[in-house]
Amino acid sequence: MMYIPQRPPVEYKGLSLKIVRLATRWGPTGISLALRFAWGIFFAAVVALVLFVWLVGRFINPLLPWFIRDFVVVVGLLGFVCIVAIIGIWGERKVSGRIQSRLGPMRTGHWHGWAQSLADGLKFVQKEDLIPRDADQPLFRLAPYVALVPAFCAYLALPFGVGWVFRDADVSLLFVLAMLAIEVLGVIMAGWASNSKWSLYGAMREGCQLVSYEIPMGLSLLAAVVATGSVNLITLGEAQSGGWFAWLIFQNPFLFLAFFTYYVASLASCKRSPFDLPEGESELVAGFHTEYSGFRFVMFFFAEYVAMFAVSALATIIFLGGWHSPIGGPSSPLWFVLKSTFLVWVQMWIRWTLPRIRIDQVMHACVKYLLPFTLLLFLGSSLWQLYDNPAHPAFKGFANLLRGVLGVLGLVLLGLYFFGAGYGYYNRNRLVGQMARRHLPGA
Amino acid sequence: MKEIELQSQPDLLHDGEVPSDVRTEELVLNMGPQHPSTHGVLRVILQTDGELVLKATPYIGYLHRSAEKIAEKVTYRQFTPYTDRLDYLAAMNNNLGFALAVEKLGGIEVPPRADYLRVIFAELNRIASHLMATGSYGLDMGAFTPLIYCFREREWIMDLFEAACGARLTYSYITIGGVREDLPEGWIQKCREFLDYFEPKIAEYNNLLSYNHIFINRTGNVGICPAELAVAYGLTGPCLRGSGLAWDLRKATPYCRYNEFEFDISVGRGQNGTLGDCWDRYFVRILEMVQSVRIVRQALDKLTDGPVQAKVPRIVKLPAGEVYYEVENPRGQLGFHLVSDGGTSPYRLKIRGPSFCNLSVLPVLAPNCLLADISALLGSIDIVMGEVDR
Amino acid sequence: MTPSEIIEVLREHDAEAVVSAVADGPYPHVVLKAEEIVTAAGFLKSEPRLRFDLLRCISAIDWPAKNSIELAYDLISTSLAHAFAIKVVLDRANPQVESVGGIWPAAQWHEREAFDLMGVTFLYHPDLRRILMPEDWTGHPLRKDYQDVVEYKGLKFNP
Amino acid sequence: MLETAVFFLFATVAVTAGLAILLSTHIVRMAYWLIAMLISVAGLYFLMGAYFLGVIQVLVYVGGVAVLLVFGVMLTSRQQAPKLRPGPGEALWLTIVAAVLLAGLIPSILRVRPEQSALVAENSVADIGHSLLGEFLGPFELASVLLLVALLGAAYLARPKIPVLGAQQKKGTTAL
Repeated sequence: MMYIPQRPPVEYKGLSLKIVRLATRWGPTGISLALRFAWGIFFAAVVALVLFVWLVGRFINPLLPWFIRDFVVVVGLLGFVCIVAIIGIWGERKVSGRIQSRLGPMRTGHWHGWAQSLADGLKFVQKEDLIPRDADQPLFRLAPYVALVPAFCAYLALPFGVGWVFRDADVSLLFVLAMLAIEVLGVIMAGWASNSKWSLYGAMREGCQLVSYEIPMGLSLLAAVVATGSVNLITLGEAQSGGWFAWLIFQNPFLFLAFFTYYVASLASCKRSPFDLPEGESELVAGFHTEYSGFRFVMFFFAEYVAMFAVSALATIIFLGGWHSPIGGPSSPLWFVLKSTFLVWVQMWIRWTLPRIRIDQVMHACVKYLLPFTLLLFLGSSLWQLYDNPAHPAFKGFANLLRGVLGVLGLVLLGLYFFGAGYGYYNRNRLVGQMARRHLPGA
Repeated sequence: MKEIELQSQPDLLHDGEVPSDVRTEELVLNMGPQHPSTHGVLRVILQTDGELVLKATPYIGYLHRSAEKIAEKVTYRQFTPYTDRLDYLAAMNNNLGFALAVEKLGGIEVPPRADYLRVIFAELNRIASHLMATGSYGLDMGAFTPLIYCFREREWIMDLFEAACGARLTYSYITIGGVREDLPEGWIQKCREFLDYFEPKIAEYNNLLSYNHIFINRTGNVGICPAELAVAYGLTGPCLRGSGLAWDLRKATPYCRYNEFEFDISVGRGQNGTLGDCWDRYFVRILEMVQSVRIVRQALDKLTDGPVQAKVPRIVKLPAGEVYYEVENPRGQLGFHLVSDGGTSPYRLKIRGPSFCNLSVLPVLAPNCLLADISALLGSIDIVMGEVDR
Repeated sequence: MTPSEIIEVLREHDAEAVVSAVADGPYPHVVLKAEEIVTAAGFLKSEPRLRFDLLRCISAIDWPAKNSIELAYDLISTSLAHAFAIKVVLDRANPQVESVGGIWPAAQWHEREAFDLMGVTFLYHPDLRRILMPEDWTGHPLRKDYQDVVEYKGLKFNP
Repeated sequence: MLETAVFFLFATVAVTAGLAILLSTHIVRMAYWLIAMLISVAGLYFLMGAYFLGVIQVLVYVGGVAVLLVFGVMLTSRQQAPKLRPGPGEALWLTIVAAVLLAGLIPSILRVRPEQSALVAENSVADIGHSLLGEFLGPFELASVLLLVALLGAAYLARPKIPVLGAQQKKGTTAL
């Protein structure tokens, strides 16, 4: 017989005994009920949130004192951020499933497993909260908040449309960047406080990667700032009204390239593949969150998706026309959310396609290629502004021609994407192969 | 070799630039036995300076199940299932090696149909094993999708095996004297269907992974193992061929009528780096899958009617004597040193696991790699701990 | 080369070292004197007619009846594609032999395994430790008279 | 009223964090207290309407400098984390230096009249840009030269200390 050392049983007394009894009696029922009606609850919550925000914005707004108004809007934003993370996590799993000729979650909530992340959340809440004995307790507890809260704070200055912003700060672009920069501290704190070497490596990588990539990221954005002369996100967005060809990305070739350098740098700043070295699950076990479990781990997870949407939203506002419709119709926050979601999807697409880069290659790519390149873009964009004015009529014609070409190029790229996606969708039987298809679960 | 020189002169790594009052320390990192990229319960102690690995010492034995001791207690036929569990990703090949060793010592002749079936199953299992290696190597490099694609195809091979012998991982299909059962009806047609489906998929893996720029940068020029080093450390299989040496037991000392088949030995050419780097070792596996498909096609064509089992008694008794027999497994040469004292069970059975020998080169290749290169290196050596620890 | 030719070459080199030779049957091999193993190994590897560069395996075989432990070195040549084996016979009470790790580095792990499971000591081995069993294990499990351990660090095993 | 409350909140955090830096002996904790102090000072800037300054404080000091600081500090050995306690002689010197600095600061603080704080312009970013590249161009360029020197010095200190890296590594790193 094998000898298995026994743990001393946990003794519950007083209030904790009552709680444990209640939880074991009603917990499973509650969870199954919640899951059964999760569909309704979730959508009721979404509808209530939208109604709430609309009502507040339309009618109650002028009647309330400002701090209550602010409180209400912050709660609404928090709800939005949670929905972004929940749908993002579910979407990631569906996207990865489809890319890998799987189906992804299909059961929870009946319709394509839409309630999967809710169920996961419930599971995580119930999990044991483990803190390593030798961890730096206060910092270990604090780290998830330091990671999540700044990512949320970025939304305070992020406009969803004209008037759809919590605070229309003069320096909102810099504010968003600053908040995204604080997030690193949470990760480094987690890595150090865990007192695990793998976590420490994750934190080290995060530190040098993020600090380096902040610079090309900021420089690419500055190229756009030079073109509009403002660091106010609303001004930046409003400068691009009037359809596809008015978007900042098509204004000059430097901005066109700056969009891509920004996107690459933003991948690195969100720790997304191929820059997911801080997590690097095949090298560092799980990197900085190796020792985290339960709800603390969820907070890191949330922070990642919230930041993903934030950087995509920034790219949308600055380069892709923000809340303006590409076809010249009325602008609306829906356009903004749609474009940002598309960019988030591209992030997922990249993640499930590419292998991971090595740390020295990450640094090389930044210091030797991205950084000088974005510096050149910044310089080019500045020079362009110098000549692109009524004083140089000859240049004006050239610039307009180039704008048209870039716009058409963008259209072609988008068209190619949709063509490829459509081709893949309609030929999915042939492409995957009839035999493999029969093997798909649910087929 | 430069690595060995560096290792023996540690003071070279820290020249006088560090001020004397700054005390630097190397970080000792315990990789495994539970680590995602050690492919099982391997434990490697890494001495690192930042991300740079100075020394790697593997510790094995966490999966030691004393297969060699068990062999002395069971009959020859009873040991076949234990061979399944050596390299559990290539159980057919293990069965084949053990069966051939026993047949060599006992002088047992195998009917031709059984020989061809053995080849078909061994090569299909080689494809399955290489698919697993390819996919998990992608995973080691951080690309998740190739793994799922490889599993998608491997599933078909598992289905074919299940149809033939009822098992999906530990087959015990190739037994002493032939194979256990003849093929079920329609199996050959299914197998041909699979081959037709599978061949174009290899191009898909190449597009997705092999020729991916990031992948090449991660694996090319990493963990270079020259042919002399590989031979000296007893590396065999794709690890040896990845170093550019065209050495394949199926050609060198053909068994199971491998001399009747037309196929090429796949070798690394160093086209994406230096000869013998991780990419070469990886790509040899891709090339070998193509060759295996070729062999299976030929074997299906040659398949004759007839019995699939030689007349071997239920309890095999071998004459006193000994034999050393090696076959070309997906991971290298699997050898059985079988000593018989004339009884019904082996007197001594020493198993030479290819992964065991391949792993022994890790301490030589690891120094001066980055931390991430260790998983690239381990993945390209492609060990199965069941075989390392036996 | 055929096994008998290989044996001829070996005898030519050092007739004293060859104790006995088997040229036919399933396992052609020579038995060498244990003291001569390193020189013989060097000869086997460097001799242009032999070129045994790939050490495939080292197997230790326990013979309590003969009061000896045999070590079998299985070799193959990747350039000439011929295989052969050499053997040494050691005293069972105190099995000692020089390591051939300097000639074939592949031998190092095999020798560690033979040390671990059979208790053969390899002289001048750079790193002779147990490899499969825990460092503090007692006994050598593959010996025929090995007694199963009933308890290890508080873990009790079925008899 | 609320503004005063928030001011005192930030001020308390800043002062507490500053004291904690002084009194803490744990080097990593000290770094995090420093970050807390920097963030609350940024909060004070926000409160005063100096958004640009506040944001830059967070972006550069917290997001850049402090991260690098923590990064460096956290690599020190955990068991033998240096216990940072100044000796009596050091303490004396430090007190004198701090006193001199304080003496220099107090008059300039006293010289600020309340109406000057209203000078924070409507469009502060553009104004700061204009004044940096106009009125204060000389000091601005001087500061950038100083930063360049610092950069070169850092590059000199951080140049590769490993003379013979394995050939494989050298080739590998040139990739991408």
